[in-house]
Amino acid sequence: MKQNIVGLIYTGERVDELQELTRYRNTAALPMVGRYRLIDFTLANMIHSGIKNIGIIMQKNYHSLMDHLGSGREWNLHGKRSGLTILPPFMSRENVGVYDGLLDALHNNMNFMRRSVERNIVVTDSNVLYQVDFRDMMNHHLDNKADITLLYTKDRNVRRNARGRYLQVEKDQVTKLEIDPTIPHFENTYVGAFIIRRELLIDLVDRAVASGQHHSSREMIAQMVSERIYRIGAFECPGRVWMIDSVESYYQCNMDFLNDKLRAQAFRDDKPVWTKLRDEMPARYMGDSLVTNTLVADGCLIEGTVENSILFRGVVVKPGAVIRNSIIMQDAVISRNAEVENCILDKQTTLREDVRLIAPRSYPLVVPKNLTI
Amino acid sequence: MKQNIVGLIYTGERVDELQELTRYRNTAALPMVGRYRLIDFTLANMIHSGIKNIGIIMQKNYHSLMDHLGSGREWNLHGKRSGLTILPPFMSRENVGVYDGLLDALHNNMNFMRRSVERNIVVTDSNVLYQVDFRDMMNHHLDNKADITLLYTKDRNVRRNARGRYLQVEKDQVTKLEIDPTIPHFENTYVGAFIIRRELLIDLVDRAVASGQHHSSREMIAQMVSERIYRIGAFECPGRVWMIDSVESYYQCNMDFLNDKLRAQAFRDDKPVWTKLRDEMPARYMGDSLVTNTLVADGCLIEGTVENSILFRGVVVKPGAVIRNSIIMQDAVISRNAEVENCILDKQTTLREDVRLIAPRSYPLVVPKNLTI
Amino acid sequence: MQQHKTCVAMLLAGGQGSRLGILTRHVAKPAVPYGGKYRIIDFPLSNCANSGIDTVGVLTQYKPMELNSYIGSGAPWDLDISTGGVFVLPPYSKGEEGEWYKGTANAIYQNLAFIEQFNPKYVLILSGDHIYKCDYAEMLAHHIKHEAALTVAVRQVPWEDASRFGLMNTDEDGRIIEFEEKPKNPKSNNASMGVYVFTWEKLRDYLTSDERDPKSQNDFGKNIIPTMLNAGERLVAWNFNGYWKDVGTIESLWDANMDLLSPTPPINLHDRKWRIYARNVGEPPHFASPKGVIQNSLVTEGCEVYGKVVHSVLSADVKVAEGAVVEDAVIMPHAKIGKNAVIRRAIIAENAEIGEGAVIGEETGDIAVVGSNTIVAPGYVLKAGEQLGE
Amino acid sequence: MQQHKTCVAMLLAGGQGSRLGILTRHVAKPAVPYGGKYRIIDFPLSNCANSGIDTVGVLTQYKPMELNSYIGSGAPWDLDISTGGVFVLPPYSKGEEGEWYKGTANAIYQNLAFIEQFNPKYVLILSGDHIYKCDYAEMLAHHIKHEAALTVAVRQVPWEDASRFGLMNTDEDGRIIEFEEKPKNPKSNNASMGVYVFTWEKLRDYLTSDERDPKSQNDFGKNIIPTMLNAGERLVAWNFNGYWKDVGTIESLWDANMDLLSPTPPINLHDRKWRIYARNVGEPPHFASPKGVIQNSLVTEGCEVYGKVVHSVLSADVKVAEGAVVEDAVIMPHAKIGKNAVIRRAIIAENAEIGEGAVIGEETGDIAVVGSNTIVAPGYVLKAGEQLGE
Repeated sequence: MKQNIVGLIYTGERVDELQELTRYRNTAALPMVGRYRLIDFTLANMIHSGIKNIGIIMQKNYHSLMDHLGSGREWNLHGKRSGLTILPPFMSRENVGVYDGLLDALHNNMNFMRRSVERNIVVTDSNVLYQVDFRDMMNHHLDNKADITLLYTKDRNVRRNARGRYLQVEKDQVTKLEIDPTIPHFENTYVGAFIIRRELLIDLVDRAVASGQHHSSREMIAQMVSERIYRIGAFECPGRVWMIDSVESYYQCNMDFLNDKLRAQAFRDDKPVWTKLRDEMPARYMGDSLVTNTLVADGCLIEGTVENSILFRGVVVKPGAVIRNSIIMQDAVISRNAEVENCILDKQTTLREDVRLIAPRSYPLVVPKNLTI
Repeated sequence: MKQNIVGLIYTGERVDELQELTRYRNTAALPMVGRYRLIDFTLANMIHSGIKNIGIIMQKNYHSLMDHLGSGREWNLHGKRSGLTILPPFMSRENVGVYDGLLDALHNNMNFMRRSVERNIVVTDSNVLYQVDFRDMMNHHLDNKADITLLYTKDRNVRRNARGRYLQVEKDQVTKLEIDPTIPHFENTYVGAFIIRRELLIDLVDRAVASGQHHSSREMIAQMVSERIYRIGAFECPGRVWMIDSVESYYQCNMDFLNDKLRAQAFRDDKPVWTKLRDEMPARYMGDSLVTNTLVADGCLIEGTVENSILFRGVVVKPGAVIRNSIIMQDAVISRNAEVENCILDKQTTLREDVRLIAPRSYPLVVPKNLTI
Repeated sequence: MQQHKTCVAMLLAGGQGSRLGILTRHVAKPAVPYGGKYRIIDFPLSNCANSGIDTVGVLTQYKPMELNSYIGSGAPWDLDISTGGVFVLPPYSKGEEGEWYKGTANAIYQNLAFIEQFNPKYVLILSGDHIYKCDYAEMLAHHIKHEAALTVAVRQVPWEDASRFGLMNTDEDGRIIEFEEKPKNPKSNNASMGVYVFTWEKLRDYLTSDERDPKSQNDFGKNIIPTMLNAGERLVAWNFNGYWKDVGTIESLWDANMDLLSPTPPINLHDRKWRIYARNVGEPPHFASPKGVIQNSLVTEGCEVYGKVVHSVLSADVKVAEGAVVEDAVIMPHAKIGKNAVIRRAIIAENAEIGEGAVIGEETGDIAVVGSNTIVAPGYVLKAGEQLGE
Repeated sequence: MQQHKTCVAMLLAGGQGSRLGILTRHVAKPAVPYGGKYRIIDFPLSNCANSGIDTVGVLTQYKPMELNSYIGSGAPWDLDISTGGVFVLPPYSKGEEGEWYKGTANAIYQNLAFIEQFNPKYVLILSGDHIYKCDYAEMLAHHIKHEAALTVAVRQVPWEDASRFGLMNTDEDGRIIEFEEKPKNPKSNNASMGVYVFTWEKLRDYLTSDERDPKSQNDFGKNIIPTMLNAGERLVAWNFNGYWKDVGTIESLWDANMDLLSPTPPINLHDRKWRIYARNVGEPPHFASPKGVIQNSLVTEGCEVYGKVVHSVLSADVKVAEGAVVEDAVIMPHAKIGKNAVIRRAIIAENAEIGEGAVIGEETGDIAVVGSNTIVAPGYVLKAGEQLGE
């Protein structure tokens, strides 16, 4: 029914460790699990929490993300009363701008926050994949009488040395915060999502900008923690959390979806993950195809051997071709007797006949899009 | 039925003479005739010519234009097979760019042109208002065996000294072209729309860029005329043409719509001009309202006197207020006993009680949006 | 995919509305224009949209075409979504033969499978006959809070009118203890609005057993509610205090339009937090000509006024020619009023054309009506209370 | 607003399709699944979208609910536009009483007012029973070029089968000179596909006069076409050469699915210039498990294959458990095949659940069918040609 939370997704993370994968797209637009983009999972979290008014703060390289989201129709976010609002970087006669972190982005999109009518706002990053019901988080926030509530996880999988934000949590309250520690001291990793009263966020951003903290929200939250004026709640994210911040973590996250249990957690019958449609026919298995432990999207044509891999929509695997432990994106073609192992082939790549492209498992190789090898 | 023309609208014109009206919006997004934006008339021309695949090249200040166009639903341009494609300025790690004229814009949007399947393309500017059936122009183009056909008008209303492009037309063929002449020598003004085979345009843009003509399409067309390799057709635009390139021409164009005949030309029952909807109630006339020779959009509440004016949606005219010869944009409020004459009030302006704002007819005054006087 | 909707709305739009005379000869009552740019059905549909109810079945069997075209994809009401939306549901053939809707309850019964597919917790029953703004979400919250099997929306009517309504007699907690259909000696003045929230299982069970009763008229008011009361189910009343107008007669439809012209209209259609949505026809702003006069009126986009319009409602694309006078009238979309014609206390339906100098209606007396697509000859006189139409 | 459509399509989707047995017990024939992710009606609707026809009336009276839900706002086929779109049109009540559609021509006749509002030049009549890709724009161009009153799409059938069809005997210019319904001694092998382009005025006139003839069966083939021929109207044939499959029987539906599994399928569904659109259910990619085997099959998103699938079509969200064997079978959406079950030469309908070790169908013989929502007990044996269902 009528909701009291508006969503705001920040897509400005810049992750150089993703190499060629984010050369022409931002992290939110990363192709995931055969037919999705990373942002689809964030949108699914919001939609299934009843959030119907969602703003998306765009940054550099947002063409593919805009193309993906289109009118918001596939997510039923195309209404007049609510829906998806694309917030492109603000450019005027004065400002040819790119945001300098979340705080700056929030400040430049105050209009969206002001125009919204919902009492609360959930602000998320877009480079993390997880499942949460923000209504549970909201209830926790209210019961806990918090001013702001941060989402965190104990999943050790997302811990990084010298990177990330770590929380000391005592009685559902954040008491200390560490940013990019050499070695994290706290077991709780901030997942990049918080809930707050909308008016309070507007006020905080206004004040933070006025006092010159233009860089990011990190300082804003860090300062809130240190000032001890506000009650900063903490809500634990149920289930697995994936932080997509390098080629390795991108590869591992996708591969994890070959696990029945983790897949069942992410794709529930009552909580579908929507994405842009392509109207492809079902996948075709022809000739001597041999496919095991693999996710296959519609539109694929498989005549070769595939194992432990993920095939996006429209991939063609010719007779004699072999794919192992690889991620093959949309419309890639693996020609006769070609072999690929431990690779990530971006969209529309072509592997010529008999070509072998084999990388070590520990260091998956990325082939940029449109390339023919 | 199935069409063979794709449309491309360039919204990059920069017109300083429009002053405050284009400070936060581009020319294409100028509010027109009570409920439209300038681009609605260009879109109507295309839609009623059966064009269903339309790209819009965005430039600086395109927030309001994107907000206006939304998903394209109001124009029935929200389909999967065709519809509206927003082409924002290309920004990548290398390029934080604003286009340097139409040619540059076309070059940076080659992908859109290449991906289209239609045989022909019509490319238009967005700062001209006229009615044309591009199918007629297309037939003329084919009958004339032209390589490219330019739309022109003999309407003297659009002639400017030291500005514009003027054509010498002989036997439906452009034989000479003048750009920004001190005094135009030819009676035909180029209206900013041409039809060409899509593949030929791609080829021409490629070659023009390769030879370093990066500035605009003017040179491309000028060179085509002078080279005499291509047959350059000319098609005369029927009816009135308005060039919106200054506050005066903006004001005059709007005022012209108070004329029954010109209005009937623009708004035909079988060719509606679509625009973004606001779901306002009908206009209300209350108390001692006195309204003559005025266009009034839905959502207005009129208790005062209005003559020779245009009221956009949601304008409030309080008792005793007087509006003459003015354009009052969306949600402006004219308080009790205030008086306004020969003015253009931008969105959400408020005139306080008893305030008088009177400009000479020859020099209409622009009040920027959100201002309270 | 398994769906779970909190609440599905079923809108009973079936009535011919014969008391509206020639106005419903070509369209179903819910498709009748009102207030310049609306149709009656815009009110329940917009209420649904504004209440967060995104799945609506519209039950209809009389002249569904115009309604079908008007509703279209449901986009004007944000009801064009893949997980729900708006569906026009006529009676359909089951195997060898079909049957028309017998009563309000039977109409819902015949569409139980439609509701079932959304697996809702609650079902909201609406009718398409009234002008009102109502937050169904509040009513639903009331239903949930009171753990009711059925919640009936009621409004207080003047005691002297009470005997014309179905009355819900409640105890002090708002629980319904008795239902009286048009009693001679009313015990309360809580009139049912015909708006119900049912807990889905209860609705399904009672409809199914009602259907097995050959004596039942399959009507909510006459059968379902009394049966549930007798069975001891928890029925509660929910009080609605806003503007509510049945527009089932020529007089009341005209009245409801005139209500909008008062200095402080009893229903605010300018409320930007509760917009009433309507299908838009893409007309330019209306034109008040140099010699035209418009006073105390609603005028919709697309109109052109060269004559005099006083205390009237002009719908989209109405033309009032020079010398014509329109007073205390409701002019529906695309109607044309010829030169020097005089329209008073009248309703002119869609696409009607009034010839030069014709006189429709009188200053006093009953409302005169010209039906849709009717061409009235120049100089024709239609007296108060008369109807003219194809 | 005055509308002018070049062409409006009317899709006759009314048939129960009783020869499809239990497959159409709960859904109308056009809503029957085909080819893994389609329903039969996706083909005419996608053909319309790809041919540039944006206004489609779907005439139905049998089990319209599933069809109604499936079509929804029309968005999957780009048919959710405000100037046209797709409308489900059941028979409706006219005043006091209504009537069901008596024949194909009567179904269109009852919806003349629907067509009228779009003011088209031509009307395309389609049926919802066939799998084919067809550019109706070409057929329409043929109609216009030949200034025909009616153009009939025909395809050449083998001479030995010709007597089973309605045949169009033409002169050398393609003008129809005679129509024979299932003649014993066919003079041509041009079989009518039941796809017609009418010039709108002609259609309206002949339907209206046909309706006045009490002896008429109100059928296009039996009444309208012969009458027009007798009246000397210009009727022309338009040759269609592509794949065209009537899926009116269990056998032909199974055949049409198997056609997709040949190395070079006679119908290309991977054609990106002529996509067949379908409502998408939002399933993840299908999972080929470490021990599963899939050969020569179509597998749709949402499937999970732990058993063996050979030469079969698996629709969305089908689960094949360990040890199960699926061969030469069509498995419709959401069906579950239990452990060690064996499915051969069978159609398993939507949501069916096959228990452990059950054996459905045989290596040879007629197709076995399990109806929708049917739960088959473990170990159950269903022989070739048998049907099991609710």
